Amino acid sequence: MKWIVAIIQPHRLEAVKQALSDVEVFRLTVADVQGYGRQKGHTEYFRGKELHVNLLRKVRLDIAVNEAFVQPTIDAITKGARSGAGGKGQIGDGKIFVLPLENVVRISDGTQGGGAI
Amino acid sequence: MKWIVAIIQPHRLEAVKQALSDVEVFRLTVADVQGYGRQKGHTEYFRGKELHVNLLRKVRLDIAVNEAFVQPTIDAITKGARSGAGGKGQIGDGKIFVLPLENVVRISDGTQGGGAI
Amino acid sequence: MKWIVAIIQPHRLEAVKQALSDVEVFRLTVADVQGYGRQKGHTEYFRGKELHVNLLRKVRLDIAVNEAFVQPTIDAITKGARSGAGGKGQIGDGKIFVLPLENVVRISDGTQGGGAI
Amino acid sequence: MQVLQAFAGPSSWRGVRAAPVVMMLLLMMTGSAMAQPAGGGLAPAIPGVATLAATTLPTGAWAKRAYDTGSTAWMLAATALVMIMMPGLALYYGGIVRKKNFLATMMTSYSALGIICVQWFLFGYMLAFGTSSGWLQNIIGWEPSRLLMLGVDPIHAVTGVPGAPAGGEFPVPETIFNIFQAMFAVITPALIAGSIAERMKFSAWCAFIFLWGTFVYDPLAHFIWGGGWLAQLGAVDFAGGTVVHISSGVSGLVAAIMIGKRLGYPKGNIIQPNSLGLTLTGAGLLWFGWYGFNAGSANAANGLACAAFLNTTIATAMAGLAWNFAEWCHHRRPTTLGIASGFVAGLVAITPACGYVALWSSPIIGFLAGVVCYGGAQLKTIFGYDDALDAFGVHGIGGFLGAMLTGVFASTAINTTAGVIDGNWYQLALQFYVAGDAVLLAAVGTAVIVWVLDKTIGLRVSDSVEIEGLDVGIHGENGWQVGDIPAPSAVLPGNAM
Amino acid sequence: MQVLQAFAGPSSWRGVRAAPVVMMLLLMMTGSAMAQPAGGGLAPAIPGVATLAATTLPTGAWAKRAYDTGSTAWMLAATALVMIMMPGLALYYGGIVRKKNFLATMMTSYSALGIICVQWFLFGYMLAFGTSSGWLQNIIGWEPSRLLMLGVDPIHAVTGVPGAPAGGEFPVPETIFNIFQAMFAVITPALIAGSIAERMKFSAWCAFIFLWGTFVYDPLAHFIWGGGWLAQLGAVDFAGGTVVHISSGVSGLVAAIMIGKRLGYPKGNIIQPNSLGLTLTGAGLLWFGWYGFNAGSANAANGLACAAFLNTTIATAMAGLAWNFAEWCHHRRPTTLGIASGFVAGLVAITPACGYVALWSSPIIGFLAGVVCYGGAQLKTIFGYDDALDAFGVHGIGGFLGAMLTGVFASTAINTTAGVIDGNWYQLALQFYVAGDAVLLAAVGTAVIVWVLDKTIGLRVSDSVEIEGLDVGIHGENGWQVGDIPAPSAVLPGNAM
Amino acid sequence: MQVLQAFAGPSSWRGVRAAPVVMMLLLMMTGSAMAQPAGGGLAPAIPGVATLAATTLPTGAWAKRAYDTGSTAWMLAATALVMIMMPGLALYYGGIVRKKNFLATMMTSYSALGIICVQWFLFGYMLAFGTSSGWLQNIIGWEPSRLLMLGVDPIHAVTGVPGAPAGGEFPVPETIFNIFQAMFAVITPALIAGSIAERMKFSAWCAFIFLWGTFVYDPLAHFIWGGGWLAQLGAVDFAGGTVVHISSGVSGLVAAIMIGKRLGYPKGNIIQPNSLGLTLTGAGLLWFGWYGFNAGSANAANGLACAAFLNTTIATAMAGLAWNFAEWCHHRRPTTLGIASGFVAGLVAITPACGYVALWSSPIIGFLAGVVCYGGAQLKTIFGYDDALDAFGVHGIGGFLGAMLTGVFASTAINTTAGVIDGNWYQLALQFYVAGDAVLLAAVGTAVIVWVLDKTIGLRVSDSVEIEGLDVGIHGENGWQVGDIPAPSAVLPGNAM
Ligand SMILES: Nc1ncnc2c1ncn2[C@@H]1O[C@H](COP(=O)(O)OP(=O)(O)O)[C@@H](O)[C@H]1O
Ligand SMILES: Nc1ncnc2c1ncn2[C@@H]1O[C@H](COP(=O)(O)OP(=O)(O)O)[C@@H](O)[C@H]1O
Ligand SMILES: Nc1ncnc2c1ncn2[C@@H]1O[C@H](COP(=O)(O)OP(=O)(O)O)[C@@H](O)[C@H]1O
Repeated sequence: MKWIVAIIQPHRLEAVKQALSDVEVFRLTVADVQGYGRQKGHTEYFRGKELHVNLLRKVRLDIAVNEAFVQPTIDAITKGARSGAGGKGQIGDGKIFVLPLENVVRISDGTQGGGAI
Repeated sequence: MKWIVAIIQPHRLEAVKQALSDVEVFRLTVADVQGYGRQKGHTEYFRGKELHVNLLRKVRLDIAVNEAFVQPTIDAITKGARSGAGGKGQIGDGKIFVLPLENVVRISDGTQGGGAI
Repeated sequence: MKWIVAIIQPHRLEAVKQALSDVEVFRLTVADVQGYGRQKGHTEYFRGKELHVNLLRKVRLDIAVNEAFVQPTIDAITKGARSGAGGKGQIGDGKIFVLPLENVVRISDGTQGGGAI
Repeated sequence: MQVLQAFAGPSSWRGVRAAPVVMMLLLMMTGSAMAQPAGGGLAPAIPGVATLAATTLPTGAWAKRAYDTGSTAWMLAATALVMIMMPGLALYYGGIVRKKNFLATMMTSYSALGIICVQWFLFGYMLAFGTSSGWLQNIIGWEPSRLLMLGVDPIHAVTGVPGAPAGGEFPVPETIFNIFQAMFAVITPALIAGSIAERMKFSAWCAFIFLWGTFVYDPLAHFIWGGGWLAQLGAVDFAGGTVVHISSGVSGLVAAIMIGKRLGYPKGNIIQPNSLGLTLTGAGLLWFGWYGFNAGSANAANGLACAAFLNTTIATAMAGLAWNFAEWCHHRRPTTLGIASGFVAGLVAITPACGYVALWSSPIIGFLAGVVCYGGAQLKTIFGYDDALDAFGVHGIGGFLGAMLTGVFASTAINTTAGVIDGNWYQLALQFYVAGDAVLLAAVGTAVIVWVLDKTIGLRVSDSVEIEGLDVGIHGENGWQVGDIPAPSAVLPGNAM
Repeated sequence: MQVLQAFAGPSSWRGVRAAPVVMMLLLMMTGSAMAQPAGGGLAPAIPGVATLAATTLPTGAWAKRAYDTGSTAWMLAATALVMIMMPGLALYYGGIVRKKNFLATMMTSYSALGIICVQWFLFGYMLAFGTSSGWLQNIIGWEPSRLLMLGVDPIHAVTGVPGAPAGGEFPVPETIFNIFQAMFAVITPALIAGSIAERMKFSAWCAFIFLWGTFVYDPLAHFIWGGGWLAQLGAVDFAGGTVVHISSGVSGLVAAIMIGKRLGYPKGNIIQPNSLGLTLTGAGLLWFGWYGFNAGSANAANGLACAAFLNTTIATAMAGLAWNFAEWCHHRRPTTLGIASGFVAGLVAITPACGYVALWSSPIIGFLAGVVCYGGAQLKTIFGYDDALDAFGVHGIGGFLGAMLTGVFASTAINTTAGVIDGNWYQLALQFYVAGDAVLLAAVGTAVIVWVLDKTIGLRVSDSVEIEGLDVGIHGENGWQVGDIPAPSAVLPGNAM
Repeated sequence: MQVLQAFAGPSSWRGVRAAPVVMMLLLMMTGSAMAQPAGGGLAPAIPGVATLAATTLPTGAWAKRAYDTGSTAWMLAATALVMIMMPGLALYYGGIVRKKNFLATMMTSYSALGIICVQWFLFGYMLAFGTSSGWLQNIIGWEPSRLLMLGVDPIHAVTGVPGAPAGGEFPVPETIFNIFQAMFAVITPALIAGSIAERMKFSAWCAFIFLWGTFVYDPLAHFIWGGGWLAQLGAVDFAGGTVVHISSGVSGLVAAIMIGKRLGYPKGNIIQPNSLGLTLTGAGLLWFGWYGFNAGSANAANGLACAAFLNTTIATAMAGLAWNFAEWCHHRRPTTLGIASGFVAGLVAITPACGYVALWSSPIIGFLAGVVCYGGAQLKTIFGYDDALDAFGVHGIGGFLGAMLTGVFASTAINTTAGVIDGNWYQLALQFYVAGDAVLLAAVGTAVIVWVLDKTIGLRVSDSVEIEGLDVGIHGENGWQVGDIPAPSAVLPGNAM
């Protein structure tokens, strides 16, 4: 089992969710995060004073999947998260991280392991 | 050492915290998240327009524990997080994920490893 | 590759970011979290009623690094996050957790592995 | 000033001739000694004490008269000011509750605006301020020409409107008096929401305020302001300490006890104001609007309105400081919710007093209000009921305190009523008697209404709605979306799998 | 009361002598049968129907007269009340949009305050309320003494100000009439922002409201309130159902269609009000300020103002309930946005009516407004345009409904115009005719202005700004920072690497 | 209109006979050339220049007179409007600061409401507007009958109140004049909070405003409005450009420098407005309330009030545009905070001018205010002090600018004072002289008070409180809880382990 963390652009969440549904990944956890990366920030102003904002609003997905779903999940996220015209990726579209996952427990009925994902 | 991630119902946080205290797990990190899962969402309305909200408010716990505490921690979370009458679980009560943890460093004094948890 | 999670005091974020820049770690993800730990909380009041608040505001950093950067990253965070006078640590300054990381995919161009970090 | 004629006419009607059941209850409460003078003997016993009754005409003669544009201008503005108290109250209450009940709590005020204004149009105005024939006038207004406002003169001032205490010299059109009073009828039940916040069904709430307005507020307003039997006794209530605050506070207490505590109270994490800044803003709007409430209750742009305005300001300011002082003594933290709560407590306590008491007494009233209501807010912890936002602790206690202090500090230097400081101890007794009657009426009325609703449509939301929050559970809405996670699309199918 | 002289003077100017292109369009729309009486024959045909025109003096004589301090007091307060509608509108609209466009949406109201007040100073007041010589008076004001307010009497009331309908008896200084009307000129284009929210360029918005105020609002205000040709026909619009709400609502519809839908609409996750509590607060401020708008349109602290105040209150309250009722029928959830939207719908519909209709009709008007505007808000889903915040659905539909119902319920018991209930069906036809003209003028005017802007500075923000949000993308600001992550420092270099 | 008698009585008292220390300082500053006419020779030298002094009666005769209900209506409303400026200011300031100091910043305004109203009751009113015998009248009011308001007539208008500039024709009761002025005394120190935000101890703040109100505001108000020595010179300040804005702005600067910069300023991430939308709303409420401030300063519902209202509107609107224009030139982003700041700058600058200057000059004053105050906000970056929310940059600079422009644009077409445009250059010199005196008084007074507080209770919160935030650290409260993590329970033991 793997624990997939994806950092994506907030406005791509819906497309990513759709793409994941297409590969039958329906369960995931979403969080508000902010990221520093290659993407250029923007400038804000306060009564004439400039603030260079490089900490950018992102959405983080945490998805626990069984091995067979790892690649489809990565592909689906990649597909959904690219923000350029014609499905081209752009700087700032984010990253996918794959971590090992040792166990899963479903709280409601206590089921453990792959079946609980 | 393990890194335990639990996604629970927000209103169970207090009971989970209590149950964890009972097994002497006092340190943890909490975050606001939202989740898609089996649980049915609710419907919101905007001037007659329906919005099916399936992304549900959850609380995420991250807990680093030494091996001996893994099972007690899981059991405590399970006990505290079940929302049904008489401690029965219900759909949406969430999940517990166990990841391997390689090292811990306490920033204040630099202590490393199990002792720093 | 490692997945480093650091829980720090919110007001140290800037110094940590600076210290990480100094060791050429520029990319990271930041999130609002709250933590229970050794640190004493504070008391809030509502019309004479006391509330002991022990769930404290913290900032979480998630940083994916290649092996060579693990120790410099930990050292930089430690240096930046200590809040006492003269770089002394104080209770509540937080912790650093190191998890194994198996793969990274950069969404924009599909690059995988260490090069994508 | 087009003052065509002063209020005049035979006020031959004196004694309380009828004795309905509710009066018997009231008499039981106060005992025969007190009831005796109330029956007719008291007022003449105090020379120089003109009462509300003196300016009312229970004979039902409504005659047109010219109005004064200055007073009309002020009453137009004052009525708008009272209206803004509802959005103010919504913010004040809404900011204190948990995020998940933010909108539902605000909705209690907004729905009161909708429901009670319509009820007022239908028959509320008639019940409170209509005239009735004979003994019925003691109890309630019953005058078909005020039903559906069909006979309300849309343009002119009229004589014969009971309850326009200072309207004699500079009168205003009936329509603006009408709507000014409508806003009082709205805010009173809206205040009760503070006691039952975060757990009452919206349908039950709507039914409750409709019934409560009809069976508690309208009669009480008629008793005291509309030429009813309490007005005959000589008790004074300038802007509604008894009619508005005692009645709503006590009703809140009864309703809170009957509906039960919020899940987890008092042990759970119930107290999490989502936005105290909005609560402070709401308190600010309340203070602002309260000028219309208090100074507008002079019903004219006259010197009395100005005195009421000054008294309101000083008492309110002092009460905010006093609350902060009390909590500083208690736990060394002067809170922002504290100063806001103190302001509201001061406004409540000065409400009945502002048009009667000497200027120098307003900071004393304010100080007592701040300290006593701070104590009032601790009662629920001691006695274990869940008056969620302290409607009883602040409005009930503060209103009672204000009614008493009016009896103490009323001064003939400012109005026609003498209080204890002028040597008239009877006034204090009267104030106590009338306040007690209001307590009784509010408590009994509320208990009956709540009991009926409990047996019919039910009072409380389900546990799951209470846990999820009333905003989503009842109204299908979400109060705050200030994070960056986009809300899910309305159209994506299958997400719930 | 210093009423020196009633409005008097020869109203010899009757027919509409000029026939500019726009009038031909208008005539085409209504057909010759309707146009006939409009040309001059209708007004005399209805005895007892005094019209707006009767109180205007197109002859350009401005003479000083003493003012009434009561009316002046009310108009000072009323103008301040209308001003607070802009912050109210900003909250109302700002709370509904997505977090990322919160400030930009509020900015549409605040920029209208800035731009239109200055335009009004420069020439807007002259265009709308200046007098012109001869036939030009039908179309527009052209009176150099009102340019840059150079000839405006700073202190006195003056005769000869067209469009002070009830000002005869208790007049006010010209300056306050002037600024009262300025606020109307401000809020009307600000309402349009609801239709084009979340996607229009700020520069285009600024240019749009300046041009729209000049070429649509000022002429329309002149036609109906400033002694222009529509005023001659006898149609009535107490506080701006046609001038303000039909014009803004229809213009919003046209602009929304021309500018196109928001990215992702209607499938995407577009609907995420960031703070409905602020929207409710905005609605409360709108109601509050609307008292100045409606009761202030009596231009005096008179009985008519009080009647308008009462009608406004009852209709608004009922409309909130009606909207909740409609959605309860539809999907069983009485929402808080629903009651707020209903309140606004009621305010819109009662606006033209409040000074003309019998008191008993106000809840009927309110009920219809709530239900019909709820339906109006569904139209965009049916027809597929993106009227983001329902400026057309509520203001356009509600304004039209109100104009019609004014024709139905106008009663000589309250003012000089008879409606259908008084047996005068012509009034309804007239109301329809004038409303239709306003629709046409607004639609054509908006279409031309939007088209020009599209070809010159461009209408829409870039896709990337729309995705990022207009707050950061246009204004370089961020609406909410209520989390705990500290904003990055302005000085750290190299973070962007 | 019940005008019984015009202000009359011997104004025999002319020269400034006393020469206390502070006056010597003032004379040093301005030089003897300027001081000469100030001593008595100037006023007669300019024909047609009636001054504030002319309408004041330093003889201490308070006689009852009838009041005008229209003016009373307006002053009731105006006073309420000024009161709402405090919640407005709280939002305006509170929205700009970091989330962790949101409530503490709002608290600076609310505590001023509490503390200064009480101080005003105790002796503030007497100090500012009481009369004194002989030369003391130049310096301060000292009239025991105004102590504790014991001798204030609760109902009637009275002659002999110094500083009711336009009250002659349509007077109002003393009580409402009293409270109207109280609100000015409240807002002035509250403005200073902008300079010392996010770091001052609450106890020190409370002591500061009490002392500052007593030793700086009350004397200054007496000098200029209460019949004191500056009033004798003929300088004019309609609604408080000098008394309110110069004094608070300069005091803010001095206090900011003495208290030192916020931790991390200017390099750290200090600038993170938690809710600019609330700041915009606060600016809207300020504008709204400022109508009471400016138009209310006519002390009557007269034409002058209306002219002041118009001038206020146009100048404010233009100043918002001008600020946006300035920042557009600077960095191509018209911000929402910018338009709001510009509005406030315009309001500040038009404050002293609005009742004196020709209508056409108001947009010029507004434009200059917007541009100059934008520049003023840059000064702190250049000179390196930490005027956190630009109280000096906007109020100090804007107030000074307004005082000067009043001297330039004052026109006898609107009031009795001639300015440069009427050929009277002396007026400008006078304005400069008086503004300079106010600068000096405010600077010295603030420096002394701040120094004393620093040596006694201390000025600044500890570093750890500053880092944690003042909301939790001082008030034990949390401003925003709009996330979903439930707050911890008050009862769970042992969590902190
Ligand atoms: N090494 C990393 N560790 C943690 N988060 C990262 C890392 N690299 C990127 N991220 C996250 O991914 C986001 C996008 O990265 P960025 O470099 O801007 O674009 P791209 O993914 O196209 O290279 C960042 O804002 C940050 O939140
Ligand atoms: N595979 C998964 N990966 C990440 N988060 C998950 C996963 N499965 C469940 N979750 C989280 O757990 C929450 C509860 O899951 P849900 O399926 O609704 O109930 P249950 O846990 O009873 O099956 C979800 O809302 C989601 O946040
Ligand atoms: N075992 C743990 N698992 C998860 N989070 C932890 C753990 N221990 C500490 N934390 C996080 O680190 C924060 C700081 O810890 P604390 O014990 O207060 O200080 P210190 O790090 O100096 O021991 C906590 O608030 C919590 O968020």
